[in-house]
Amino acid sequence: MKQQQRDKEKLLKAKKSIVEILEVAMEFERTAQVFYAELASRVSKRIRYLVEELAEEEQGHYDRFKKLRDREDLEEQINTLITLPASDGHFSDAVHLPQLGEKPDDQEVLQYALWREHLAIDQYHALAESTAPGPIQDLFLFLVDEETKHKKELEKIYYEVVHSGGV
Amino acid sequence: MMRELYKKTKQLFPLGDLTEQRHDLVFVSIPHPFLSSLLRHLRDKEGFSHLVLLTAVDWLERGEFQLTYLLCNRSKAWDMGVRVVLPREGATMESIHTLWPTAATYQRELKEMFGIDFPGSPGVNDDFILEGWDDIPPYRRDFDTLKFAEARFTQRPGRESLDPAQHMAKHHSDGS
Amino acid sequence: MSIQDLLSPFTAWKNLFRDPVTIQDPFNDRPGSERYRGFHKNDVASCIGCGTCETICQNAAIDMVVGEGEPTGAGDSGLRPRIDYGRCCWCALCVDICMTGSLTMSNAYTWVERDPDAYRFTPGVDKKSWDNAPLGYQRAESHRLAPTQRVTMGEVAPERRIGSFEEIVQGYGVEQARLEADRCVSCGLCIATCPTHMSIPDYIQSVRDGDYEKGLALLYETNPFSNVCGRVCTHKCETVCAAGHEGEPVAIRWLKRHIVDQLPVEKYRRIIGDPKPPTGKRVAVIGAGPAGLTAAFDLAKMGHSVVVYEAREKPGGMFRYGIPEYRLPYDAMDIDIEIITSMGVEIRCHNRVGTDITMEQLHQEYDAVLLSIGLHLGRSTRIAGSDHKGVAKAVDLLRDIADGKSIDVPKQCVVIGGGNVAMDIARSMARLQKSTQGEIRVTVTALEDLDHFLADPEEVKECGEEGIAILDSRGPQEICLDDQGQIIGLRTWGVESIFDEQGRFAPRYNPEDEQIHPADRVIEAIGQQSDVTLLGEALTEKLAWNRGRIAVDGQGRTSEGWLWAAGDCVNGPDVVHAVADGHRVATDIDLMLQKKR
Amino acid sequence: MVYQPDRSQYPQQRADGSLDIDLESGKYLKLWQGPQHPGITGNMSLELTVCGDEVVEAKTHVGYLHRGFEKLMERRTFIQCFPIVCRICVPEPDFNEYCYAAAVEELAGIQPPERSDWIRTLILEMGRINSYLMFLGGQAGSLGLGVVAQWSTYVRDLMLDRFEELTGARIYHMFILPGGVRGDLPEGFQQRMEETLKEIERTLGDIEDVMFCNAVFKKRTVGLGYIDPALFNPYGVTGPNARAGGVAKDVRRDQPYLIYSQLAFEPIVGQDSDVFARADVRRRDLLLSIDLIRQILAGMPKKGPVMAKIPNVLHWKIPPGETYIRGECSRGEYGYYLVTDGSGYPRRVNVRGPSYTHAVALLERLIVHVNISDVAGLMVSLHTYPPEIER
Repeated sequence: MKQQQRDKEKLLKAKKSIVEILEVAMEFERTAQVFYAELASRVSKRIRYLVEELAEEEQGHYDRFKKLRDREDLEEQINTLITLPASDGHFSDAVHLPQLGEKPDDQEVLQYALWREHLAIDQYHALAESTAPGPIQDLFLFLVDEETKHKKELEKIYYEVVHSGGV
Repeated sequence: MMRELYKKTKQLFPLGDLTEQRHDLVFVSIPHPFLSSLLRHLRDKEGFSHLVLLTAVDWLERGEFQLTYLLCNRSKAWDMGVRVVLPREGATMESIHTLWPTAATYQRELKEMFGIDFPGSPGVNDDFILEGWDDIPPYRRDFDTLKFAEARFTQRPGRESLDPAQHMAKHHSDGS
Repeated sequence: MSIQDLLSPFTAWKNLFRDPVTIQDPFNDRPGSERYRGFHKNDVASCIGCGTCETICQNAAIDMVVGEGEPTGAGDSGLRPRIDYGRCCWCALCVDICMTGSLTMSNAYTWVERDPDAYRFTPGVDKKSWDNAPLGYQRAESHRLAPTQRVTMGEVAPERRIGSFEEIVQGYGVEQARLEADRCVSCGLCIATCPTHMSIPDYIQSVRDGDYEKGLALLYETNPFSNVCGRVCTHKCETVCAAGHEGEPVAIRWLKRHIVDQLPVEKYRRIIGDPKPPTGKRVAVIGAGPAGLTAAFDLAKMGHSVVVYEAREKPGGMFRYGIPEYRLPYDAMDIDIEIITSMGVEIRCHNRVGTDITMEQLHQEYDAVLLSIGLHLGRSTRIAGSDHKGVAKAVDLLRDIADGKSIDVPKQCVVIGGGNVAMDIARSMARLQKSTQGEIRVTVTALEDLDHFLADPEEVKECGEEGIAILDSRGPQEICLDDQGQIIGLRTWGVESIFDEQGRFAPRYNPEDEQIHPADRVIEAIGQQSDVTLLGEALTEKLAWNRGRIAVDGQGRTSEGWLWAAGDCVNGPDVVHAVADGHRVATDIDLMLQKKR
Repeated sequence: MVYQPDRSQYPQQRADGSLDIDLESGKYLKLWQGPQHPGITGNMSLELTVCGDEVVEAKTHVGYLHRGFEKLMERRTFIQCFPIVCRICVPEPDFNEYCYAAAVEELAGIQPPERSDWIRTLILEMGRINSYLMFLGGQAGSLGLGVVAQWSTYVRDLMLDRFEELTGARIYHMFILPGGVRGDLPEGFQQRMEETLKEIERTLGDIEDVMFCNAVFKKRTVGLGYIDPALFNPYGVTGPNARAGGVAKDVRRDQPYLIYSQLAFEPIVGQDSDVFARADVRRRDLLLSIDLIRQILAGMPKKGPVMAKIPNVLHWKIPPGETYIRGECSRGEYGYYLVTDGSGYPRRVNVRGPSYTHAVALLERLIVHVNISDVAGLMVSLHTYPPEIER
């Protein structure tokens, strides 16, 4: 797992153009989608909805980035879409990367997904900081914002599933 | 005080229990044959010269009428309510118009509104309030004013009301 | 008779040149006084359509009609008073009794209209020129036509109760209950909110009348767990009580308990009546909790033969294993269960489906199967160190206490969680500490801030009274261990905010605000799930699911025609909801069994 | 010159005391005065048998306003009776509210707060003023002196303004709830009341000039409608009708209710027991009420509750019992006899209005030998209100 990440980082740093950055991001989402799709068949049917939703979610992200890449007026577009990224490095239950075994349960899957989003945010954020102001930095910030939104959605699900409050 | 008066009077008349409602108001019961002599005694010997009111209470479920004669001793500022119980069926009571002429008015009303007869009371059979009334005496408990009104009058159209709980049950019915 | 008597009357002439005292209307306005009782105004937004105005009106001038465009929400019937001014006598008793204060009067003096029907309208809905009149009659603060304060419930004082598991709430005496029941205005708005739609105003009336047998019969029409619900119901009814708008809501839950308290259990059966003749149909129920036993009770009354499989030592489910004895004494619960078994329900304890008998066997042996297994598996935060043996889950500990097992009482413990289960375990631990070591050292840390606690406010209040420290807005980070691997505490970060602007869960921590709460034991009470392993893989795969829970239709039937599911395992935790669910599935199972006949 | 009727025309008395009147004889005429007649207060009628100008027999007929209030109340909860009772007496409705409330409070064991007693007393005296003002207009009008009614109606209207700002209504105030009163005095009330009282006093001075110091009024009323004090008890005569005959009986002093024991006053008494004396007693009693209102507003505690805690009125049940509450209204003894049976409804309510005795037995007796033109004046002098007879 760690090795894989390091590879990705390298990949991201190497790319310079906006289109290229997006392609790396797309690749990131695509592999995730494949991972969840494959996981879905393994988990209990009870929590399969969760994994399927995650796969769908990643597909959605992928599609979104792809659409962006295919647009002509890309640079302008990035500038208008961007909002102040809410960067948040912490999770509800101080998530540690779980070892997703053969039969992960819902909490493990969610923690994994949260951790992944967290990683993505950190990465894009670091990249944005190391880039001079301009369209490319804007794009990174945009990606940070997108991933933060994803993470927020996941947090909500996590709270509903795990913190059911109790009777 | 009034309790002493009660004790004193009880030696002369078969009074029932004393109900002390206030320091200046008591109620006693007496079998109806002794009523007029008790009232005369109270009026002439005990200073209860003022007949405040005379009215009836219908105890339908017991089959009885209660007559209440409220007397006042104005110099001592005391009141005594004398209760008499009559069988509801064919209720008749001795008239006290000779003690208080104004009692005739009360007795006339009681005849009309409750159907209690006071033979010999002046004008007792004359209509008082209800000229041309042909139903049962209306202040009896078995006279249903609502039924009377519904039979006699029509409701204004367009009125309908919903019960909040039932209305909600209809709207929130979730199959349970 | 003097000369003066002849002359004196002529002094009247002095008024010849006086100005007239009359007011020329309509050229000169003469507004009604500040308190004038003129035409009604109704603030339809705060009106709840409870109909007390209609009830009190001695002229029958008020009708409750559907208020146009007003949404019908919880605690609002959607009806609004329409007033017939052909009958109204402007006594304003409707204003005085109004439970929300929405109904007032304007000082409008005159109104001329050709159409007599115009004088029948719905204030606030039919707009009138005086709707915003600042003057006009309002109920003075000083007088209320119904008491606004609850009759105080007797409770065992904290110093005394902390030493044992004795029940805290003492219950109303007859006179207290009558006074409290007297406060109900019988509007019935609560019925829709109660999941099992208990006839609340009617049973409260039975308290007023002292007719407890009628009260009990009414309770059993909709709820076979009145001893339990009279103590631990989530009482959503009270949140919509009309009396709660300008005072305290009626203590509906305590009145329910009062009814059952007044009758010896020997009388129950005669009041409830006997079951119908046997139908020969057999139903298996998995889990002897509120939903399962309610369904079992209903089905047994309908004449079906019912067997309840219970994995634990005793029946009761979450009632017994989730709620401590000081809130719900076992005796009270046992009364309800005794009545259920007296209807012919057989409860087989120590019988774990999936181990002692399989689902497939049940399917074969019974005409219908109901799954009502509750939520007995505690969730863990899974923070670092949470797998340490000194970290326990609240539900497991509560079960051990209920089963009378000896508990290794910690010197100092930290509870993670802000729900009722967290309070339950904290208070149970406090009691055990008090009786074993004489000193209470329990800390509760919750992610939520106090305003968003999931626990009932009374629970939180009573926790405080019992000397338990409650720290809100603390996010758990790590279970701290010493060199020997012993727990020394819980490390938390302060939570700056827990929900975002849209009210979604999005915790923001402040790592600067770090604390370590010393403890030799940490108890997690953040949530529960149901243990569905008993289904087996094949059935799990066959069943339709809905976001982690078994999917059921409106009547509680699963995608497998022979299997129903009900209670917390389908709906999430709520006692009275489980009871309602039990009724629902029982009705549906009966319908199916009749068709099968 | 005193009017001397021709006694030879008079009917003979039968053995039972009734008169042997043969209408066929042409000596007698039946005459209906009312129910619509300017000399009758309210809807009531007198069936007069006259011989020439002189009444030889009269019968009081009531029922034109009968709404069966006492019966209606048996079908209404205790709070629902509250808006009804005031309708039993239009010009002075507050006695009904007070007596009913006090009876309910007594049987239900509720103690209204002290300040509400002060406000209740204030209201009762305000109502008494209004009732007397109406009487003065009526008494003068019944003898052709129309201007007094115009003046008294004007100042009565000022008092209605005070009622309106205090209670929220002008005629049927519906302010004295069982348990207390519905509200406190409005700001500045005392000052505005003082202005009103001054205007009433000024007007009363005028009325004294044109009515009481008036040769015609005196000629018509002195000696008319004399009530022998010996008749007071047999005929249940109370209030100003008795006080004008020298009987110093006033419930406010004899059996002080509310806060009357804290006010300084003596019953207003007259001597001659005729129409003039009765009117004069009422005029002076009116002045007393003005004084009492001043005493009340000056002596009233400035702070404190005006309403006691009462049970939920929607299902208010009162234990079985019976009581009688009386008060001194402008016309005499007003009282409520309330019987409860433990249910949420009164078992029986009996309203004792002074007109019940004054307008029937007493009037029928006084009217004999009176000239037709004096009938209205005599009747008004008894100050009767028909609704309290027939309820």
